[in-house]
Amino acid sequence: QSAVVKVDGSSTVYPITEAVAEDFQKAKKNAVKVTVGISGTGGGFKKFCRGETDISDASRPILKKEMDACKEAGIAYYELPIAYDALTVIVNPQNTFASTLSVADLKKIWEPAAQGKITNWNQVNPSFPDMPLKLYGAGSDSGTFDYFTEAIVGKAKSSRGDYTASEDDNVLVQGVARDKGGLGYFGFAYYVENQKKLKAVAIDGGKGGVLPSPQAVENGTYSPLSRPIFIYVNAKSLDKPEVKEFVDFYLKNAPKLVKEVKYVPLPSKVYEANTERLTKKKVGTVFGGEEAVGMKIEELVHREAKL
Amino acid sequence: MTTPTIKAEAKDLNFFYGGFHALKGLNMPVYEKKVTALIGPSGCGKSTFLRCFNRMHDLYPGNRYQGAINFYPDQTNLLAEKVDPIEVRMRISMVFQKPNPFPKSIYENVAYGLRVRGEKKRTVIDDKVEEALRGAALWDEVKDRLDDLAFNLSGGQQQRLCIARALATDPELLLFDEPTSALDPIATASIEELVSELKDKVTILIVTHNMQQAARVSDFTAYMYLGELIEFGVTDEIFIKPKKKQTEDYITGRFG
Amino acid sequence: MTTPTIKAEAKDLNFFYGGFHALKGLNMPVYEKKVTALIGPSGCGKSTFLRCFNRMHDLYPGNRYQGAINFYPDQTNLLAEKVDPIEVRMRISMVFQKPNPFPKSIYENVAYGLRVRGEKKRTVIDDKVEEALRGAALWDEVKDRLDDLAFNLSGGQQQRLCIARALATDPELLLFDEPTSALDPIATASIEELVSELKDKVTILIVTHNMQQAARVSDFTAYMYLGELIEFGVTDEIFIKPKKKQTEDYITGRFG
Amino acid sequence: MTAISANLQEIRTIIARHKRWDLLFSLLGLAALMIGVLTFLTLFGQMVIEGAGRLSLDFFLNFPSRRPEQAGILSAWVGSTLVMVVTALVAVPVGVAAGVYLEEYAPKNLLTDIIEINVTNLAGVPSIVYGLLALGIFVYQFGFGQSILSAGLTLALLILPVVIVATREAIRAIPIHIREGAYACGATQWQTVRDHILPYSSAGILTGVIIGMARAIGETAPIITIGALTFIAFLPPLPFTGEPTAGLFDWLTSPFTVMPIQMFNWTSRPEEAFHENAAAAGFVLVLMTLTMNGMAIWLRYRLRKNIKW
Amino acid sequence: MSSIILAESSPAMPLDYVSDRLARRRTRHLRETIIELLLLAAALVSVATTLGIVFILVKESLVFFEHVSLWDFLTDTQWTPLFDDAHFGILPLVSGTLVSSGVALLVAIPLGTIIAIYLSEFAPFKVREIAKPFLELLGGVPTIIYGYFALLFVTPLLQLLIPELPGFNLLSAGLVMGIMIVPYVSSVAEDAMRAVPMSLREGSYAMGATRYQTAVKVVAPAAISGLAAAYILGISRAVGETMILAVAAGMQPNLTWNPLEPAETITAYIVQVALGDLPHGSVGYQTIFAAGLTLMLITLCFNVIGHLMRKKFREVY
Ligand SMILES: Nc1ncnc2c1ncn2[C@@H]1O[C@H](COP(=O)(O)OP(=O)(O)OP(=O)(O)O)[C@@H](O)[C@H]1O
Ligand SMILES: Nc1ncnc2c1ncn2[C@@H]1O[C@H](COP(=O)(O)OP(=O)(O)OP(=O)(O)O)[C@@H](O)[C@H]1O
Ligand SMILES: [Mg+2]
Ligand SMILES: [Mg+2]
Ligand SMILES: O=P([O-])([O-])[O-]
Repeated sequence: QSAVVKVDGSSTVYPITEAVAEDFQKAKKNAVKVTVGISGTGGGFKKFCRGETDISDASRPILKKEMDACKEAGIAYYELPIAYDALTVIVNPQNTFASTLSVADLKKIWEPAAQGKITNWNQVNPSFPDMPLKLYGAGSDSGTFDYFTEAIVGKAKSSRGDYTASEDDNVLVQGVARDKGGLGYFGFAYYVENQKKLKAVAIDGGKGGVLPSPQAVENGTYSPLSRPIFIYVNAKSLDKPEVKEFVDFYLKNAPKLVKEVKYVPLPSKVYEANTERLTKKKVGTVFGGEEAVGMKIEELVHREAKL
Repeated sequence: MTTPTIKAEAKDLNFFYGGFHALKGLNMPVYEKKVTALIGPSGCGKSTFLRCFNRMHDLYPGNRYQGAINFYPDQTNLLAEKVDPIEVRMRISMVFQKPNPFPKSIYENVAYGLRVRGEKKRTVIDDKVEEALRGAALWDEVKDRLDDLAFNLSGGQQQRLCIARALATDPELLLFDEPTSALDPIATASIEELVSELKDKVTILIVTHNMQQAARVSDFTAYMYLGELIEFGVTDEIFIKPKKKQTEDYITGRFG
Repeated sequence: MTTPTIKAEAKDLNFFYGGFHALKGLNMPVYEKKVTALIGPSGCGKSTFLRCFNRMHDLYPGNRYQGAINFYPDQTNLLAEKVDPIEVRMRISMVFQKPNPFPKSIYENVAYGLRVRGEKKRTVIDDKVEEALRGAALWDEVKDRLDDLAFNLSGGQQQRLCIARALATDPELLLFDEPTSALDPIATASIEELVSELKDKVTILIVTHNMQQAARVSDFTAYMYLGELIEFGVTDEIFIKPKKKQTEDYITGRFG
Repeated sequence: MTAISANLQEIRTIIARHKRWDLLFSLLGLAALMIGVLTFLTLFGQMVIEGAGRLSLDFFLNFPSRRPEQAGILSAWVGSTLVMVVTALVAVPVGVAAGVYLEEYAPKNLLTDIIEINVTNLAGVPSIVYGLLALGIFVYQFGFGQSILSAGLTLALLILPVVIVATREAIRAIPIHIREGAYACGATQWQTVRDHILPYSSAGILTGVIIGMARAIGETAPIITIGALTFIAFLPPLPFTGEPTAGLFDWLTSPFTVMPIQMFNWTSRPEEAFHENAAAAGFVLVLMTLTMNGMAIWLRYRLRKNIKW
Repeated sequence: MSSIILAESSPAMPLDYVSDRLARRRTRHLRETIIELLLLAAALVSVATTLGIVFILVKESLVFFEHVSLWDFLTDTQWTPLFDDAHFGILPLVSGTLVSSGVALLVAIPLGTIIAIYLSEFAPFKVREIAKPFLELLGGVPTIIYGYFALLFVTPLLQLLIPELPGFNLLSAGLVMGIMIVPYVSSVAEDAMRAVPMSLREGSYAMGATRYQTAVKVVAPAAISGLAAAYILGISRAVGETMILAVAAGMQPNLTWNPLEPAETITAYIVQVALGDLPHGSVGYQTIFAAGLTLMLITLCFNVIGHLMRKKFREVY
């Protein structure tokens, strides 16, 4: 059997890994095979910590339970952030009043206390018209959900429940595009592709409204809704030449390919730091099994990892 | 024997199952308030002939009638294209070889024909059902269990139920296709008795492969062979001195 | 009439369909190389009795035999628990009321019994098939189309095919259950002729509801009524001067 | 005479009234049929219109790609085909055997009742639950891994109830006198089953198998659960080829993807162009189903031609 | 019997060929037994599958019920197991499942029955032979396609009629699911009605009944056990359907009996979590097993009822 690099995990990260895998296979003239699966960040880690995959795509940092599972199986890993996903809050194009929403506004809409109470736009802000508020968001099992709640409500997994949840962001796109009073959030790429049907909301994180854009994400002004996404590499697998080559290829080509699939590349310093991690064999996660919101990614990569 | 009135009459009747010529130029009367028996060896066309009378053949594709069966007193040709088979069947009832009660209660089985005719009044139906069940000599056995499923009756009772069902709509002609061949001898005897009683009220045409039965119950007998009518006459004469050698051979068992 | 040998003999035979007592203490011989006819009104147990001989009832749950059918010369009790029904059926063939050829070629139908016995040699099978088809008077009609489907034969031919299928395995006893009741008169005549010819070679037990047929083809006749054997004797005597009034009534059609 | 004609008049009005119901119901029946047919045509039409632009030979011969115009379904249709082969090879013998057992052998007892309830009950278990089961059993317990074999087995279990039920119905349609004929020839139970029951019920069994397979080929969730891939740019090894040489059955343990997963992935991508790919893939998938159905109808016709009771 | 002198029965004398056949009896018996066991084993595969499913569901559910009391599970009216403020009331999912299945069956049972009656009693031969396989195609379309069909085609259509209908709702998902199930119902029901003996039909026509009367008053009641089987199959299929609801019904655990609202079904929840980001082994992940077990028990109820009903009707014949 020829060499195979096995990747599985998050659907959010999938397009990037797919692009890398495609180009890598071409570059290697098919001497190395790469497979990429989508079983979600959680499903991906399950396989990863059983040693079934070489690399796990993750849209959130590894969690405590998963760290324990990996530890038990004796699996050490490198945590490599590879791009930003800018969570975008969008409304129907006919909505002319809500061009900017503050984090406080969003919290008022999404916090658990809002359930069944905040059902009209004029409850969010008295200057808004009387129009039913319909909400669309990520499924409560997803990394996007965890991150959004943490960033907006202040506590992970803390959200009202009466909104339309879907794993498939296109479903959310359809919902908001058809619903005059709709509001939703999802990955930046879906907004970019559906700009005609949707309108992005500028987020006021305290320093005035900022619309999502690659620049705003890179320079850190689109806060707190830009989140890093990762790949985790099995340390043992990295000893295999084909995996090593693939990861190197990944880090080298990430900036170009990430942009191509409509995500936002990280500052080049971060990719360098990643490479350094690999050479210095710094395994483990820097997040300690928790979601990290609003932290500067550059700081994070220099933190000492723990296992 | 005084000459009875004609209730129905086959005129140059031919019948085809697709390409198969099953009845060949039949001419035969059916007399009012008499029992006419059709006998003949298996496959000679007795059932085919009988089923022409209520247009049962219309249910299957490819069947073709030729000639006429005139029905009196109104002289309708039962087989005419423009005559609605449903109308024919409302005037002419049939009892089949194997008892075929519907999966309903005893009461509903008998009432079926009335309901089909749009009768809604419970009292009318009640009366008719009782009358028909009495006519079929079944009333005493079932009067306390009219809501029971018909399947819970014995074979002979089921067949009498089917007769009651046929009687309930006051048919002008009653067709029987070997009504006892699926029954045991005791049930057979009771059905035969019933047929003899019924002829005061209704005209009967009965197919049987059992010559003894024909001799016992019928006034007239028709002997058929290979789709043709060989001989028709008063039953006693047919059985005692048939005109045709062929008939005699069959009746005495020398046939073949 | 010289005394024939006994081929099989029912001894105090009782049979139960679950709780229904269908055969009641039957005692009756079947003579070798003779035709024995079973007659009686519908439902009297003729088929039930016949099907005891090849243990057909074993196929359905709840059926129970009592007593014995001894089979000679080896005096096996066909009904004994320890006797394998398949072994019984290998020695005793049966022809059913409705022709039931398999949806296979004519050749394969006749060869089936041999194949079941594990015969593999094509030449042996070829010979046996021809012999059986000749025995069933069908060879000339089908010899050029042995690979045709059996369904393409006429009803009478199909029934002769079933006879050939039964003959192909050289049975010691051949059972017929109303073999002509689904056939037209011409086919019936040819089957009757065949039965008469076969009795030189094989013992035959035949059920018929047609007394004329019994009179024509059988050497011995048994009259059954409601599960009991009323009378058994040489056919001519049974038909000319039966000992029992009941038998006479049935035969002369005065029954009921 | 007058009484009779008056009576006739009455009968005729009644008939006319009742016949209106006949007409009404015919129309209703046709309308109901049309709802089904039109739904199908709309679905199919939408896919054709949206996906037609992507249907080319390349679409069938390309592996997935991040560029919609270059992305194809090669690994998907090969995977689907191979998985279906495994499914059929497992579900047909096991399902038919189970159907034969229940119809021909099973005594009327509690065990039989349990098996019967069980079979119908399985028909209603959501497919994702089969996926969870298969993940535990085939992938890990038996160590088949995330392979074509595991997927085929999973789908086989999924369609087993359909095959069993169809087999039983087909067997029940065989007249009792054929069975009696066989036994009367001295055949054993197994000989009767092998020589008669199975050949004569094959048409009905086939229908069930095809209905089941049509369902299996469109399943996504259980296959994802057991770990089918989404990006895979190589095919399972052909027997006796490649470096090092593959064995006869190596393809069974190969990683794979299937049509509905490919389709599912494309529908959930942000780019509109991928949605066209999804429509085209859906079109091909329905076409594959259609081909199977077509084959079944043809085979059924051939098989039935020889059999009329 | 005087004229017949009963022949002396000859002494027992086993013949050669008889003993030859006897010799083969043992191997034959062995072979038959082995085959029967093999067939039984095949039948038991389905039992094993069920046991496997039940085992997995129960095992994981037990862990789940260590964290959540059965009482809460059955009576709490909120299902937010993955939220910070977790509630584990299965009722919203059950209501979603029942309502969507109800809508589907309101479509599938009448349509399926009408089509079955039409095909078996009214339609000309040709129509029947073409229509049946065509309908069966409906059952072979991947359900994800139906999901988008409901979301992008049926819902906007319905919104023309009911303007206040939300973009995700049980109604349109249920309707489309109903259409998907039609072939399951109509095929089985039609087979059952065609199996009704012709003699019953003849009996009805002979009474002067029209086609409609015969079909509705005689044939359908006679085929009732087959019809029940068809309906049970339809119900099972509806309760177990996943993708249509995951796409079009809104994924919103909402304790409602109103089909115009969005809601989540058990299956939709399971597929969402099974393919999502949750760490395996967490309580959140284990909810899917508890939900799955609930679903299995619901279908089991239907099937046992159906089985008993069929048995009862069968006895009648
Ligand atoms: N549906 C059919 N298609 C073609 N031929 C048929 C059909 N029904 C009957 N026949 C043929 O028509 C002839 C007459 O059949 P019919 O049933 O009328 O006979 P019968 O006298 O009633 O016999 P039996 O005593 O067996 O009932 C037979 O040769 C039979 O094979
Ligand atoms: N499977 C069965 N279960 C219960 N009773 C049965 C069964 N088969 C037949 N019987 C009954 O057993 C009795 C004898 O039936 P059998 O079929 O032997 O009659 P027969 O003399 O062959 O009649 P026919 O001339 O109608 O064929 C009948 O009363 C019948 O109702
Ligand atoms: Mg007849
Ligand atoms: Mg009989
Ligand atoms: O698949 P996820 O991106 O939601 O982990």
